Amino acid sequence: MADALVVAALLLTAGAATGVVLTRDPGRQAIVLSGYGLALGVLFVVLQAPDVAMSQIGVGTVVLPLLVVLALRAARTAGKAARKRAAAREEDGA
Amino acid sequence: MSWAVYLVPLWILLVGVYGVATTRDLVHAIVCVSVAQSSTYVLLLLVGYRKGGTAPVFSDIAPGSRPVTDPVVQAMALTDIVVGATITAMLLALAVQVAKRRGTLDPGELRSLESAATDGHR
Amino acid sequence: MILPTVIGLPCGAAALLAAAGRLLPRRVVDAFAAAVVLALCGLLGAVLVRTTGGPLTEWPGGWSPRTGAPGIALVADPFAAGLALTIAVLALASLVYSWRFFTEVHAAFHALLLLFTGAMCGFVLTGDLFDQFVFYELMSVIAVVLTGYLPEEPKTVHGALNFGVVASLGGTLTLTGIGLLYARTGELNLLVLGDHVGTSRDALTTAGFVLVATGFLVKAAAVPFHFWLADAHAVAPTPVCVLFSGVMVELGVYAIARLYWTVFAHGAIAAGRSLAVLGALTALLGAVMCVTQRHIKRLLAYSTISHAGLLLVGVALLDGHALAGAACYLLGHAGAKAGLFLAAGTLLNRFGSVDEDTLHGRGRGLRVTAPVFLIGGLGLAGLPPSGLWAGKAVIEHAAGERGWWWVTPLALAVSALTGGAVLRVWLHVFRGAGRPAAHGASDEKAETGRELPRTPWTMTVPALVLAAAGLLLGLLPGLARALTAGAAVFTDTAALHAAVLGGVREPAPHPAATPFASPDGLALAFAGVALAAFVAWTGLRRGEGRVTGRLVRPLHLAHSGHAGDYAAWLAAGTAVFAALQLWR
Amino acid sequence: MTPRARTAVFFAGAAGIAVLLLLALPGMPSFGLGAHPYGARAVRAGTDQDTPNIIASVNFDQRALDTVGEELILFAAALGAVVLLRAVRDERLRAGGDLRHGPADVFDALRLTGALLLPVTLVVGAYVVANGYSSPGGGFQGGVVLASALHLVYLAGDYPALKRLRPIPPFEVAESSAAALFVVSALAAGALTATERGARTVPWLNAVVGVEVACGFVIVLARFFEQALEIRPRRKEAR
Repeated sequence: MADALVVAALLLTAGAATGVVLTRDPGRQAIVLSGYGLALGVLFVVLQAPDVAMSQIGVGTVVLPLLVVLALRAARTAGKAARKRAAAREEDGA
Repeated sequence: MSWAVYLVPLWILLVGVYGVATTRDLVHAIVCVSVAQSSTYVLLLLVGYRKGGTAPVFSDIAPGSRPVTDPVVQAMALTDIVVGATITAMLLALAVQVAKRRGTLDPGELRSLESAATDGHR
Repeated sequence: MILPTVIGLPCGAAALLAAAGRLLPRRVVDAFAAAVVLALCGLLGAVLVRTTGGPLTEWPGGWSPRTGAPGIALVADPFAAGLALTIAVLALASLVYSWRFFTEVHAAFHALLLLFTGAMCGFVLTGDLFDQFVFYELMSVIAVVLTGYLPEEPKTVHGALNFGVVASLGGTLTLTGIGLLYARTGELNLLVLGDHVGTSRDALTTAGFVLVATGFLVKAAAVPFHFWLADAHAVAPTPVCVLFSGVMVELGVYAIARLYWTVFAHGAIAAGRSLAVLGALTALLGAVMCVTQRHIKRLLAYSTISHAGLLLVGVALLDGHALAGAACYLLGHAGAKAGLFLAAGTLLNRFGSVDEDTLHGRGRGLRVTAPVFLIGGLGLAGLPPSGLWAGKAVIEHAAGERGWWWVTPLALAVSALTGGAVLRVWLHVFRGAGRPAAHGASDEKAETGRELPRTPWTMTVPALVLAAAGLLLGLLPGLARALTAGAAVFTDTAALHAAVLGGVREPAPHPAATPFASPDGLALAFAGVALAAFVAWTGLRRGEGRVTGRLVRPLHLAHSGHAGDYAAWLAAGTAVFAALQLWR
Repeated sequence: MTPRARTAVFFAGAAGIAVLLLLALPGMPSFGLGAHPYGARAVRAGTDQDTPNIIASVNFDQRALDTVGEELILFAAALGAVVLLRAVRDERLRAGGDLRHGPADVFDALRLTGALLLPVTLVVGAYVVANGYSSPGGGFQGGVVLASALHLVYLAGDYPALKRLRPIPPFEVAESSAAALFVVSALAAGALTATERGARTVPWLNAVVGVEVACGFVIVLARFFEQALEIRPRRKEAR
């Protein structure tokens, strides 16, 4: 019975990993990454590794997606400012 | 046939590198790098698993009473999770600065900007 | 207790510096960091002297196999101690060089540099495969942060990002290989792994070797994993480039040699051919790209790739004498390349540019930097008595015995093209020879915040000392004997096994010293230098119309700076290396 | 390369890696039945040191050098966040005053649960760090829980409240000194033999790692929050 559980958890993890990669929009990808972190945490519990599961859930499900969302927010606002400045410079130049 | 379980970490590794190779956004590529790195946790813990074994923590069971999974593998996976998180954090910090300086996160556009600038490398 | 101190001293000092850096004035931070690295040099000198009585081994925590418990071994044999000492000396030179600048963030630069030194010493001294991976990742994180140290430059952060992506994927492949080897043997200590791997030549052992070696090849910038190096070097601060090119790239080659001779030395893996093919390709491509560069730091980066390729060929011969030659080659290259990078940094800080065309004839007044470029160029070209010449002679001799006829022409081409490129820069920038170029827009900025009117001694003296050391290495008495003895200890797995696991330390055997100064080697060396001068002269004469034939254009386009390209090349390179390894 | 060429090169490489591993994987021990000599020795050594959580014993006692390396990686990341995400010449930090006050625009139920969960999570994090040597958990896991718990204040309250709760300089000094303390004590513990050390060092090293991981992740997150919410290009001079 335990092996069936392991195989199920493995397939869930492989599916979640493929989902993370195929989600092209980084915003949505952060959410799928959080789901993938949880799937890994479940797999590690099934593989009798509680310490690793706690660390994975703490890091992979909470901290990493938070970092990605914050980086995206900073990148988007900075990107708009950079493009605005570039446009302003072209007008001065033109 | 029971080595087939090791195909899953191989699949996660190749999918991760596929994501980096075909990316159109650097933040997407960085998340794919962390997915590729997570394939090593799965491989290590699959190697350390023992049929019928429990976690190697003897707070409630007497040592030696039950087979346990391999603790060294779990220590390696723990170290690797923190390593993966910190490298992803550094790459995200650099991606923010690239967006700030260049206004775009698409490697294709970045490449045209770069090669125009380094014409000194004719 | 001396080996853990070698790792703990720089890293602990870095942490203290970061904690107190905000309060300390600038002078105290500089002095403290330099004092710590100086103490490290002394410590490593003592370790090197003690290794003559046999390899030093320490098991932190007392967990050695004799007590039947798992633990990590720290092993210092002559080569490891010598390489660690080289790391410390180069770190001292870059700390003295950066005495003046990077004032923006309080003590962060010094803390990172100390941490980088500690990480590299840890990588060299550890005898445990997973511990090597941990220090590999520590080096990668610090190198990425140091490369992106000036984030206001657009190209800096892009180069650092590409470097981080490739280094992280390389680390992932290494750990996958470690997972396979651990599944097969259930051990992590390099020598114990070697016992369990024994002579089994099955696919799992080969896959383990290929994946672990690929991670080290990424660090050693072998083709096609080398794309990150030129991007990182062109943008990294000068003191960081000194450590990158001087020793970090060579650590990859050292790690492969250590992996082969401890784990796969019992004949399990025929690694010679595949490493030789990759090394030769790297040497050739690096040399061709080097001679077609106008950006001086990028030119020096490709020269490092080329010489690292030649080092890989030296290791691929899998022979004690060739290894002694490779060690001498590494030391000579570290001196010459460190001096050249410091000189290039001086140009950047004086004139705000490292573009050869912009600097045409402007370097005449620099009385110290000009000779450094000349000495470095001649060193790279293999002028006797440089370390590169001595090492190359031994490698060619060993290759001749093995019947690898192509090594001598390859070495000649590498020294001619790389030495020629640097001599061309010397003629163009410092002697004002050749036509001044029409344009030369270069948007680099001086690292010291503003262009220095006069170059302080802290920038010129380290460059001169290192370049001169690289050039005069061949004259060092007893160098040949010491390197041969070190190579003998490195390649004698049984003695290392007895020393590390059994605790039986006996002094290294004294085999016949390798012939460094053979007469036919001298004739070849002078031919190489003449060829380098010819390359420099032709490079100048044609000025703009440099040979940008069909061959070179696709090469430049391949170095695209696109992270996706680098990941695709990484996968393709692993497949090629695996195919070479599996094909009997 | 063109995107199509890049994908082609990747698939060639991926096929090569797949073939390499498909040849190798049948040689692996079958799942769950592999021999673990190293693991068995680690269990015996852990029980001799009477540390119930063998993973904590491996991490902080038998293979302490790995954990020293890993702590230095986290310390380097905290330094890297300071270096890479600092406000450079052409940027300025928005003055505290004009930061948006008032709770984040999320519905009240989420804010309420955030406020209720904050103390509970902090206690759980402290528990996980404290009992790391005897039950599953330890310095890393507890530190991560503490670091993410601290940011519930942003959910329940607002960003200025979060900034007041965790001023950055003390956290940076705490993180650096915890890293220095850990390196020194781990290597000093390494100098003692197993019997002299007994089980005293593992809980102590666990606590130091807990402090460092918590402060490290708080610093990294703080720098990212700063970049996302505070740093704006200088409006005056158009670059």
